[in-house]
Amino acid sequence: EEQQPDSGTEQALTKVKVVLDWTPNTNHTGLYVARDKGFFAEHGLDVEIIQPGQDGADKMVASGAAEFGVSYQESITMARIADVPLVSVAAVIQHNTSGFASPVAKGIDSPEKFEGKTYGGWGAPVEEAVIASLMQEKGADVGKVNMLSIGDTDFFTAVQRDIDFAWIYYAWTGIEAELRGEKLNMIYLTDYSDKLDYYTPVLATSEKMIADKPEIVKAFVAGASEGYEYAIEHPDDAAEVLIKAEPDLNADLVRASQKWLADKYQDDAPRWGEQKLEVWTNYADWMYEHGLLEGKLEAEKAFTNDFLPDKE
Amino acid sequence: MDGNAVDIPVLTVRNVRKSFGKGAAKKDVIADLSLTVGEGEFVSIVGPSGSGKTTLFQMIGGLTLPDEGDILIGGKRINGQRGNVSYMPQQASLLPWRTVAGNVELALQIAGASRKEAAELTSEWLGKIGLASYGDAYPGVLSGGMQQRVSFLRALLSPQRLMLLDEPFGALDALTRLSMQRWLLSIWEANRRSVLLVTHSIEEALLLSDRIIVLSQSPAVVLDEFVVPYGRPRSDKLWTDPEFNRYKERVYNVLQESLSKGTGDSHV
Amino acid sequence: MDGNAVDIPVLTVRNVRKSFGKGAAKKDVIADLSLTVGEGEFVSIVGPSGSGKTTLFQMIGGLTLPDEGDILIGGKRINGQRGNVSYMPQQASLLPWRTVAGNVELALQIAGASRKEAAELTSEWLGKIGLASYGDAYPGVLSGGMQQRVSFLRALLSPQRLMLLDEPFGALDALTRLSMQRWLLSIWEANRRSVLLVTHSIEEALLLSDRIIVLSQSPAVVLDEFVVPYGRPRSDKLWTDPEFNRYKERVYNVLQESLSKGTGDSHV
Amino acid sequence: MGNNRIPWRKIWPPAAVLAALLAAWQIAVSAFGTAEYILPSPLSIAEEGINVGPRLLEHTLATVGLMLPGFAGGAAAGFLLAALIHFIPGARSGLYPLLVLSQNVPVIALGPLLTLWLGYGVLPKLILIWLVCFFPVSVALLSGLNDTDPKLRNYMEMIGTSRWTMFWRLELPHAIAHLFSGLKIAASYSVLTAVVAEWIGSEKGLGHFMMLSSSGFQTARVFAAVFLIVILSLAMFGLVVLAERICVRWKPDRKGE
Amino acid sequence: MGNNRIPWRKIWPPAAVLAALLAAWQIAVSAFGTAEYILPSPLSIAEEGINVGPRLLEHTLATVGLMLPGFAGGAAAGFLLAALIHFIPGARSGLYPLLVLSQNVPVIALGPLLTLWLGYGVLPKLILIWLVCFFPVSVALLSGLNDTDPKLRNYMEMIGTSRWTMFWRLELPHAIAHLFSGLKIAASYSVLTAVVAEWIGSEKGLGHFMMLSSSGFQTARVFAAVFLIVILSLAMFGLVVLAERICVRWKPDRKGE
Ligand SMILES: Nc1ncnc2c1ncn2[C@@H]1O[C@H](COP(=O)(O)OP(=O)(O)OP(=O)(O)O)[C@@H](O)[C@H]1O
Ligand SMILES: Nc1ncnc2c1ncn2[C@@H]1O[C@H](COP(=O)(O)OP(=O)(O)OP(=O)(O)O)[C@@H](O)[C@H]1O
Ligand SMILES: [Mg+2]
Ligand SMILES: [Mg+2]
Repeated sequence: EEQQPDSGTEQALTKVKVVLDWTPNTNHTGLYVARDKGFFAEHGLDVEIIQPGQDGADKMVASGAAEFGVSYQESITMARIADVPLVSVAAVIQHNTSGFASPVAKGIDSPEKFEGKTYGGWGAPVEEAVIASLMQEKGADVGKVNMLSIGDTDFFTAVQRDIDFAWIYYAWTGIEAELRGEKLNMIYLTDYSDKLDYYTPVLATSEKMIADKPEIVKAFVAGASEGYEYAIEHPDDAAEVLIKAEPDLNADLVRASQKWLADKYQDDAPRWGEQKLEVWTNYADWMYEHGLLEGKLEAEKAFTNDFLPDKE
Repeated sequence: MDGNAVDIPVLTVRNVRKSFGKGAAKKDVIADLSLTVGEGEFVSIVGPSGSGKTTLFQMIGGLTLPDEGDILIGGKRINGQRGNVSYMPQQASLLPWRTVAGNVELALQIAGASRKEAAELTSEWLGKIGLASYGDAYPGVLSGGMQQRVSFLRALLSPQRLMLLDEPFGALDALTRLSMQRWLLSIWEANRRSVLLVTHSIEEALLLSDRIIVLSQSPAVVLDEFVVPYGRPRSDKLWTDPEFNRYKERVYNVLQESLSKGTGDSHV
Repeated sequence: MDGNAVDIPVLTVRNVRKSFGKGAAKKDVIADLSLTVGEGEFVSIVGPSGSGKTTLFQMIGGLTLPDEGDILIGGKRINGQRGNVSYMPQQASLLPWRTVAGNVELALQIAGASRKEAAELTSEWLGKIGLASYGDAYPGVLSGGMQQRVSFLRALLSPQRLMLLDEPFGALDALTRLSMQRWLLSIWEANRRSVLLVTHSIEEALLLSDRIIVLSQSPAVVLDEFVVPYGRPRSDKLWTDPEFNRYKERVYNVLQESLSKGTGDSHV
Repeated sequence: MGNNRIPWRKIWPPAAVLAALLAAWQIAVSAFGTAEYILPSPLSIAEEGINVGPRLLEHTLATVGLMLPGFAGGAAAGFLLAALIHFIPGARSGLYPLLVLSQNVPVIALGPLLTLWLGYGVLPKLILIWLVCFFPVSVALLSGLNDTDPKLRNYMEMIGTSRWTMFWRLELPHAIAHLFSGLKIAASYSVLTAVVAEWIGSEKGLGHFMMLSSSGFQTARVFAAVFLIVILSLAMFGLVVLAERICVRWKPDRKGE
Repeated sequence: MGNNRIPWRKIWPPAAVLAALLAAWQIAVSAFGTAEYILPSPLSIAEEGINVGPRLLEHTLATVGLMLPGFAGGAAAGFLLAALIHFIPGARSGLYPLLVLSQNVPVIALGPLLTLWLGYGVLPKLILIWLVCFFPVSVALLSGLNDTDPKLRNYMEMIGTSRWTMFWRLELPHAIAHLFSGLKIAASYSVLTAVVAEWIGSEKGLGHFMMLSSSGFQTARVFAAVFLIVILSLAMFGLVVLAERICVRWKPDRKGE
């Protein structure tokens, strides 16, 4: 909406909304680029990016209050089990970049060192299960980890007090630590378990959208894909687009994060956004085994690659 | 008992009974009370404290229903019906957030006057009772006496057929009280509105009224009706008349007698 | 002017001035007032409404400071100092959330009595004034007259050397008023406490007091001091004495005269 | 008075209104075919509530355990502060704005600080509840203390009542109606505040339960918790009303209501 | 009275207290060497605030634009509701619990519903603010309306005052002190509520700014916004106090305060 592309089709654009999963950050850069560089407009869409309430995007997308949303695999899995008809249409980042971080001084460089330490999280069962899985690999006992709920307090505050390690996205919190010159030990989930290499975040829509307006879904995913590809190729420029759109963001952090993330969006996949069935089944099975799901996921229905643009 | 039997009296209270509370706590306050106030008649009620005079007024005003009996105004039964009387209570009851003039105007407007009429009448009369300069003041800065005078004015100017005055001059100093009585007398004798006055002062009752009704201790009944033998217009130096003390003593003795017969709980 | 010149008077008010407001709105309420109350003396103040009697009491009570002059109790200057008097105000001022007995007890406790003393004294005296059965009732259910009687009791039982009574019987009916006056007289004549009484009733002043101080309209000065010629103990039938009306008329005339000389704004 | 009669007369009208609301809700949800995960019907909420009954009870108890000391502490703090401000000359104008200020430091700024100073125990949560509850109590009490009948004050001053006695015997009883209206507000807020406080980090309690249920798309559970919150709130409110009735016996019966 | 003198006498004590607090804060931060990202010093907050001044101003205006109609609408709704409940016999007992209930539906349950029904516009946010602001106004006004001087009521009834006149001329003026104490509470809450409402999805406003700053670890900016929130709140509070002074001219001057 800021720069209407002169090349764009002149007939009326279709208005659609995309709801973010959290405050704007480098996970969303592709969407901002697609909007502000006119990629969406080229596909006949006028996209409004909406920042979410406390409750995220999922329900709004499922109910049709917004057409698209930013979500993540775990959430869509749970949603589908609860009969909420969400479908993932693209993986924003190919591999899980989250992990357990702690100041190096604490010496937590391997999951077995969690023993006797205090973990600060949200109090969700999935956290304990993930920590347990990692520790299992090293034959350590999750029962010896002290679990504390820290709610919304940020990582840096938490480790000042009571907390030894917490779960972060490296692209954001980890990069911030680099910028501050604070050394972190990072234990990535993917390093210890393939099953935990789930997609986070993803772009989602509802089954109804797919059934009723597949062309709009196609247009949206195509635009987003161009946006993220632009971000992959021009991280510096893409960062500026995001900063311009959301001037209140921490600009230094955005630039550094963008640079770190540029080659993580697509990574080893044949094209940006590609999702694999085994990633969906693996994680759902893992969740089910750990009692985190009340049913079995029909993984084929949870995602689709059908709307991704064909690689030329 | 009733001087104006041919005309319909302005107020008729007929065999009224009233008690408060229920069961064991039940307390008869008024036991079979009848009285009338004729057109243009000035009637006073004298009775001991707690004999139910305020309660009687509340029934006439329609605030409480008598347990038995009727209250008629102009021959129409008005048990429990409001707005038929103008009223001056024991305590001034001026709205503290309205100016003196505003208080008077409000009463007139409630009684049906237009804003303009009310304002004119009020400023005219505030002057007449010597409170012109207090028209824009709030009641809070007035002394108790002045407040009561405003309260009186408010009742006087309202157009209803019956005025109820509940111990209206009790808070005035002796001097102002006398001059107010005199003044009320002169106004009243020129207009002859129907008034029912509760007073604790036998002198005041003698000076102002045509008839004095003496109530007993609660449960109240009419002990005596005393027709005041003075003609009209009356002299305001009535109290220097040697007969006056005799009349006063007579009413006093009626009251005194009833008290010694009563339960005596609330009196020495 | 002062009958007890040798003894130190309980209360001395010396050349007191008081005005309210500032600048153009300044209003002189008391202009050079002096008076004394001797040990065991009963002094009444009579004056028109708004003449500053309540203001004077507030200065004696220490609530406001005089602009000039001194107030002495027992020879000690107490300008602005509180707790030296017991007090009965114009309006009953009972705490609505305390029972009748509780109200009286509180006053005694504030004056220094122990809880037990206060309770005993209170229940004893509530009986004496015929309110025994109301001890546990809340003031809200009492008639205005009863409330005022409780308020009087509260002042009477407090131990301070000077009692200030501000129009104490104004809300009582004629009968109770007379019986209360009589009763007060009998108590007082047995105990001789020092009393300063504001009253609007010249009769009351004559009946009760040793001296009557007549105040002018505000700004108030002492117009006259009238030594009441009746001895003690006094008959309560004083008002039937033919001389009584003469004394009454004399005080009345002093007041009347001053009013016609005054600005006359607040009087007809 | 008839102490036995009042409760029924008082309870059925709101109960009727509530029942009507619930019925309307049930019908509306069926009629419009609203999705379960957005707005479940009262019946399915009840069903789900019963299913997870024992766990819900546990969480409820945890919340109550946070709310009660929170409310009590907040009310006490509000009372003390108001009394203090009332007693110290000039404190009113100096401190009143600080009271207002205290209501305006958002949790997002305060949470981390409290955590830093007090750790992750129960204390920072209690402080958050105190911070919310003390305010209406203080404000209401202060305005009540400032509103004493001048006639009564005049009498008490004349007989030389000490500042302290004045407060206990005159000002406070007079302000009691105001105090209770402040307490009612604080009580109404206390439950929800406890729930919000649980969001800043807690392993149990209704707030925690709602958070997890919501992220698990179990909206019926969220609403079951909402029902419990509402019930707790009404209970707290009722307790305050009861306390008021016990404290304020002297008010004459009103007609009408 | 001296209308010109009062403001100064009223303003300096809280200003002094605030200044003292800020000074203590500055010194404490320097003394303990607290990390900037946890608790920045007042000076660095001010500096950062000036740096992002124009944007901060824009956000502030957006919040004010949400807060003012929110407060006004909430207060009006509170007033109307209280009046309604007061007028309709039996409504008090029937509806009062619903008022309490309305304060206890957490945003987590209500937010999605409002968004679903009303979209992402300004309306759901306004409704949240109304919901918070109407409550203290209603409760305070109701308790005021119920507390009229019986002597005055008796007089008005005796002369046959209509229900309506009774309300406007007696009950409402009497309740005005209560009303304003409710308005003060509502005003104190209105700013923060607007900020919280912005958290349920907004592209501008101080709430949005705080959210982004907080997730970007820019604590000084968060606190700059907190300062603005506090200032706005005090301004709102001051406006209500001013309005009270204008409306309640008849109260006699108090000694002391
Ligand atoms: N609402 C009520 N409930 C219970 N008792 C009442 C009520 N109103 C009045 N009483 C009782 O009724 C009696 C008469 O009271 P009322 O006020 O009518 O007396 P009164 O003659 O006006 O007294 P006074 O001359 O002192 O004004 C008193 O004993 C009082 O306690
Ligand atoms: N705080 C005040 N501010 C301004 N004027 C006042 C104040 N207090 C009293 N006055 C004025 O002082 C005058 C005397 O009032 P005061 O109440 O002392 O009279 P009073 O003699 O007690 O009258 P009453 O006999 O009617 O009770 C009145 O004109 C009153 O308006
Ligand atoms: Mg009466
Ligand atoms: Mg006086």
